[in-house]
Amino acid sequence: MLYRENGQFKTSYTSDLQVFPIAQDRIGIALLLAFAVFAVPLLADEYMFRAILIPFLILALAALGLNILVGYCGQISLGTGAFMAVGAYAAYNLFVRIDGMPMLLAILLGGAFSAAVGVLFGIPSLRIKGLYLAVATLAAQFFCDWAFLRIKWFTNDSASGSVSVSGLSLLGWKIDTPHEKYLLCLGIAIVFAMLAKNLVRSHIGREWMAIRDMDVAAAVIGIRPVYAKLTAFAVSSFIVGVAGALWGFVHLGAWEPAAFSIDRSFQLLFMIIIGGLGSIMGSFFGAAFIVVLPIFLNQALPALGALVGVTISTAAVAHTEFMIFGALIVFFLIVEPHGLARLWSIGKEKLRLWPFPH
Amino acid sequence: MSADTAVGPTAAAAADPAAVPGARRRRQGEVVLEVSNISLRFGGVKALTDISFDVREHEVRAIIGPNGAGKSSMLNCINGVYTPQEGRITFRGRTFDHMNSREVAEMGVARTFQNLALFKGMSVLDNIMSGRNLKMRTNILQQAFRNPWWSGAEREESEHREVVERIIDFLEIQAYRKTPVGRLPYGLQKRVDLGRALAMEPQVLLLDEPMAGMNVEEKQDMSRFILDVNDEYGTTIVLIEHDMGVVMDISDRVVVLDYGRKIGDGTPDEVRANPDVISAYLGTSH
Amino acid sequence: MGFFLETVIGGLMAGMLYSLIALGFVLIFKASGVFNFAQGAMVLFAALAMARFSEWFPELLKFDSKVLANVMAFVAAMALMVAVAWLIERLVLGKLVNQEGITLLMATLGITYFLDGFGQTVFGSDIYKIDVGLPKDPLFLLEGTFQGGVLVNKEDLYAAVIAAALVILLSLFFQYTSTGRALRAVADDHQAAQSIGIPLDRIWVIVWSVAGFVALVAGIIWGSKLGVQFSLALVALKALPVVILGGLTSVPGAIIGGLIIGVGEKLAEVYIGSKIGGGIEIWFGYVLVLFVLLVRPQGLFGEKIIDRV
Amino acid sequence: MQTTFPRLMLEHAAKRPTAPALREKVYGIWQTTTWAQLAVLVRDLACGLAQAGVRRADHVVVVGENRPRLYASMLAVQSLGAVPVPLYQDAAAAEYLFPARNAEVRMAIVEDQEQVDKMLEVRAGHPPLARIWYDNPRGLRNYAEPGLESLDALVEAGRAHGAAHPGFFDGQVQAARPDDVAAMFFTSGTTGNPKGVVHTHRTLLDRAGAGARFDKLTEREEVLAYLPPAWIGQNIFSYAQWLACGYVVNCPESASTVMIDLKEIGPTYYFAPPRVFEGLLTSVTIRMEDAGRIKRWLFGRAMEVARRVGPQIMDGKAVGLADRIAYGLGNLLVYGPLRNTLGLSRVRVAYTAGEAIGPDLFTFYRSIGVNLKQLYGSTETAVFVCLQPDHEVRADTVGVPIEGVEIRLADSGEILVRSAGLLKEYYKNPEATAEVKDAEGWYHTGDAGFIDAGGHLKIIDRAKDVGRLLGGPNDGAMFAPKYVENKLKFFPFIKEAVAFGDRREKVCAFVNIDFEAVGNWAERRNLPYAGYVDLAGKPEVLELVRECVEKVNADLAADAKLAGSQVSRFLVLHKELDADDGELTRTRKVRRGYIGDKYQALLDAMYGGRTEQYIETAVRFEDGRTGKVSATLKIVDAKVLPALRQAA
Repeated sequence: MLYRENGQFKTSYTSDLQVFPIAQDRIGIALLLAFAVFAVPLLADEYMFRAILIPFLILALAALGLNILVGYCGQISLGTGAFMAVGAYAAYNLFVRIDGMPMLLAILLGGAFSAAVGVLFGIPSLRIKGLYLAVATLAAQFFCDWAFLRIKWFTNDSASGSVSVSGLSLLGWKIDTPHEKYLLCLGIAIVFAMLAKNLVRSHIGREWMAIRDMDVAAAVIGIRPVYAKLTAFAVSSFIVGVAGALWGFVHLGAWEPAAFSIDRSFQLLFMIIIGGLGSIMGSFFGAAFIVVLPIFLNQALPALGALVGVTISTAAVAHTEFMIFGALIVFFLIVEPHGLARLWSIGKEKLRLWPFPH
Repeated sequence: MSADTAVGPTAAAAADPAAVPGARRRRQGEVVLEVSNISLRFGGVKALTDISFDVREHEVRAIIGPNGAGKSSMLNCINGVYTPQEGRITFRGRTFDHMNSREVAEMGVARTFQNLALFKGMSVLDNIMSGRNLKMRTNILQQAFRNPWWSGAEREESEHREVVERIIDFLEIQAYRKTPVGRLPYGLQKRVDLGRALAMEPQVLLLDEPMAGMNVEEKQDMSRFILDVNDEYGTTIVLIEHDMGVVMDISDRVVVLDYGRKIGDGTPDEVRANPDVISAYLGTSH
Repeated sequence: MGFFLETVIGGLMAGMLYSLIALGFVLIFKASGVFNFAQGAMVLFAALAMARFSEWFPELLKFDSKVLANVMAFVAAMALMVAVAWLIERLVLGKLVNQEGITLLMATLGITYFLDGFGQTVFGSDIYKIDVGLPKDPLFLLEGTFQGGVLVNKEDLYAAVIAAALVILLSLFFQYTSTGRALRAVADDHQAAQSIGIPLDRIWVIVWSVAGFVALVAGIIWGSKLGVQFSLALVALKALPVVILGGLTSVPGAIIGGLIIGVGEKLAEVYIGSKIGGGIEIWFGYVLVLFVLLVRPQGLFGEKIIDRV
Repeated sequence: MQTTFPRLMLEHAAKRPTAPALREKVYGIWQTTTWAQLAVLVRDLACGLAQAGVRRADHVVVVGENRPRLYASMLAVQSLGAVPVPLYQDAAAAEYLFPARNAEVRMAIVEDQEQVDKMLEVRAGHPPLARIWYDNPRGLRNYAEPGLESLDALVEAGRAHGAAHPGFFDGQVQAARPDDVAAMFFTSGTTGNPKGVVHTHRTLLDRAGAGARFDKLTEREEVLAYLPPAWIGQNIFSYAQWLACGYVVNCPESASTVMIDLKEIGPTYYFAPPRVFEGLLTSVTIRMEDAGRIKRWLFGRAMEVARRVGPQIMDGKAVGLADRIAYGLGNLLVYGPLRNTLGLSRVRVAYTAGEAIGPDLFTFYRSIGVNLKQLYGSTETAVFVCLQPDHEVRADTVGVPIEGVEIRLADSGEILVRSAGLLKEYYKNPEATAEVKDAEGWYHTGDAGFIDAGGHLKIIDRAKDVGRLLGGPNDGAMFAPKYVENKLKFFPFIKEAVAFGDRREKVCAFVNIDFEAVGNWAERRNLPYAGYVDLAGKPEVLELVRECVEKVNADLAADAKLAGSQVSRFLVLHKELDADDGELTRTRKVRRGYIGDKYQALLDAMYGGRTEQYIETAVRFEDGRTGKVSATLKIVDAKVLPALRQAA
């Protein structure tokens, strides 16, 4: 309905290859970003930042990473939490052990370590497929849980086993207020979203999808499964690792291995299922959904209970949350395997064809 | 006359099998691909037994046989999907006792698949683009940081896009460029499959039942495309078909398989005359 | 030496229980190609049901015969598991036929969450006891051979026996009953099975019920051992590597895998773990499996996969 | 206009070298040819042709879709003072033979293999056709025929030749005079051989310029060239006016993508015959039928508003505030998006011509904000005779005579036109030329019509078909069967109509119902029917048709000159008029005379005042079998109104 595409013809491949070939989309995304950068800080309060916006951005980033592996390359992973942990602890150690280590660099290097570990645990994916691989990634999960709990060196021998960082700053810019943290996360999220988008629309991205859709055909046209899968693991775990580091540094500040348990892995998996497998945008949708839903339930359910005169315990809320997530996963897998992102693109198509249905 | 009734090049250029092969045979070169004494087993099951034949440059070489004669297995051996227990494959002088898909692709052998093996999640364009992967040089970083202003990756994309567009034009699927392959009718998906193979600029093109499940016009179009590929790019073509009719029209030499054994080899006429072939084809011949 | 044996035996006991849960996985995978991540949740759910029913029935019906309570609870719990199986087939699997393994796996993840949430909503989320009268007292074997002998927990012994019995039972069921054969047929080829008139949906309900039954037994044993609590669901995670090790499709595989990992992790814990901070049971099985897979991608007893093009 | 096409092209190239002249969607993107590049291409082609032996006044056939290099070829031919002869690309080889011989064609420039094959056939019957060049080499690799070459080769040769003879090209272009022949268009006459209509640079450019000034066209217009270049309409809009104004002509990627390309380009100046607009509208209706209830409701409401106030707003008339708001809303929600999906968002001026266009169809486009207008003209008049000025648009007129046109009505009612744009002659056919162009230079259009009160020309019929009533109340009144039939056919329920009345005292008509439309109508009223014959005989249907007829009568009554042509009696035929039964021409025009004879019985019954008549007719089915259909047809009387205004 909002689209007026007449006259938007492409005279070069570059213009046809744009991420947003349609002018109206470019305007839309620009407005959205402007809103996120300038308007949100004015509107949001501390709680908003801490409880919703920052977790949303970081988890979206992690989901984005996972989506590259699962959604684009079709390699299931139940060990995302582990890779986040690697990122977090690696960054932590670099940050506290090497003095003068810039935070951002530490975080990125954390990602690098995570990428390395990712590749390590990705190696089985060359021999084994699907379900078997899922178990391999679980191995990563449990091993890392254990390692960061039991191997004191990683936690810098802290007695409690929990670690903490402070005094974050970026090129002299001190980052302590939630507002600043939000902007940091936003910036990183946007940059990585762009890089990821570039990858998936370039030939490496096509190789990943080829492996996902039909690996034999992919091999026959000369794609090396080894390379495709391992790069997917590397890129994915890199982003996940960075997200992990941010989660520790920026969101938690002080954390224990439990912060990256298997539940985290599942949570991220759910994000991309609900948000949309194989969609950058979807990762953000999914994250938003799963971050907001519990908060919503925590508000809504007791209120609802109050209406009918039942008091609903927090435990009950937690369990309902479980049930709703479970049900939603199944629902999406059955009804819309491509998640919210697909709904979004369908809606967009409809707007373009408006008033016609198809 | 209005926009919708204009006649594109499609209508006229109906292939004239009678004339063209003659033109081709003149250009036929020496042996490029030689298969000798291939035997393949799955567990106890014998898929292929002691198969030998050769393929000459620029020719259209058909492998025919009833369903289950081991035709597809033969292709799968040639391009490294299966590893035969015995036998050798010689390609341009280099001999292998088993092929590796990547190597085969690098040596310039492309193929299409019997039951479509397209990348369902991608558009027509991306499917064909993926056929260019061997020719793409930029590394991950370059791709991650690609942009319209200063980027090798972007330039590379555009260059290969143009090649791909020529193929799209050649196969007359301009109208479906950005459609997800899944949504295309079967006949068009077959074309995309062919397009993906062509994108590799192959010297040898293996076609696995390119006309299976097509109606008459679709078969005609497909034969035309195959012949055009063979003429325009001089590509050597090895195609599998169980439908004898079409094959005999467009191929120069034919190998006949039955129950994993070779029962005939020669020009279409010779093969037609071959008693074993006739008996093997009784009932199934089209 | 005695200590070593003790460890091994302990391992075998634990292994038997892993096998029991692994069995659930294998059954379902064989019959419906679903890698049932929810097996653990089913164990928890069944155990919860068993535990609470055995409390509720006496209260409701005003009787205090433990045996009766347990029997009734068992029957009720079993019925519940069948219902669950039926619902899963109706609402989930039935709608995901011919989907890829990954999708189905994720679906069972969904089921896991749902069951966990549902179970705790209905039955509560505290720690409950199951007491089916398994003796708790220890038992000393081979006291003659080594001084001090080998300490074995009687409960484990019983459990192991039950598990073993169940395993044998199921193998027989698969071998000799018509349903069992039907199940195998389905496992080998859905279309074919359907074409010879085996009703897939019913088969699946049956399989999931059987899996539910296995889960119930496992739940009772673990429950009476550790008490019924959320952590039970995690026991299933221990069983995953067992399945993979044995090969997704092989019943004996599940058993042998279970024993190998059971023994292996105990030994590792005792002899390696102690040196590197302990608690390595959590991952030992997985890492072991990882290496096995690198050698045999289809696990010890699984069938080889050939790609047809 | 003291200039020629090549000179105009060179002027644009000099003034705006980097401005786009042509765009063609090739390999997925719109590849642009600037005026400078075009000039170079034309120069090379011209030199090549000259070297190949093209001399002044030679005829060179050009056949193919709209392709930049074919346009350039026409320019090249013209630069040499030779004459491009565009032919319809979808015609059969046999149809090329006459033009080729008639114009002594020795060379042809064609698009692709398809056309090459046809030209080779032509050569078999017309050996002088020595040289053939093709634009697209696909599939031609193995062709060994003598004189067959690719355009690339021609360009190469030309470049060399041009280098060898600097100044040759410019010399040739300068040598060309405005009164030299610029192009020849073959019109397929209804009978006999086609006639080659000869136009000079002056005639074409005079009209092109007049048209451009009339609609204030600029070099910023975008045009999509998708109609056959051999048709003068296409030639004027995307060749003559292109060069006159210097705007951009866009060539679609392939026949199958025209709609997509239209949407991408979004032309600002658009021309299409009614058929195309009708097709578009049908697709709109069909696609809307699948829409959800709410959407359909919204669409329906919006279209109501549009029908009510859209045209007025288009015509710049004052409309109530409420309506303005409603329309604005509709424009936001429906018309705007609709124009966008149809590719008409940017249209500033759109024309239709060639045949009468139904009022509903016409007003639909105007009501959704597309400035669709009608024009009157023909190959012989270089199209532009009458155009509808913005704000003065009506469905049943074709506009006012524009700059440089004089119009006179012969006593017969035939329209005579005089302008600087008239054809020079019919090639090698002086008597035909004399028939249509008299001593004072009036061109006899063969159309009957008149200028209405508003000064707009109204076409009513082919002059030869216009008859007179004999006896009865309006003795001697003009009778325009086609006009009446068209008015009837504009009703969706009426598929065909045949009106009689020449040399009779009143007008009677046969009507063919539109089986589908009436069928649906019947179902909505759950009115059961067995088949066509049954449906056609239903009293309800006859009633329905009567309403239509009386609406037409009311319409005709409003017009003094035509009041006499009101239909007083009609019947609904029991079978569909069919070309296979010789009742229609292959182009679906009714053969009134033949039908009159065939259904004599019915005619007699109608004029004999009977109320019904039994008839039995032989029919030929698709599969060639023949059979009989018989029925007793009711003859219905329709109300006839007195003429409103007395004839002036």
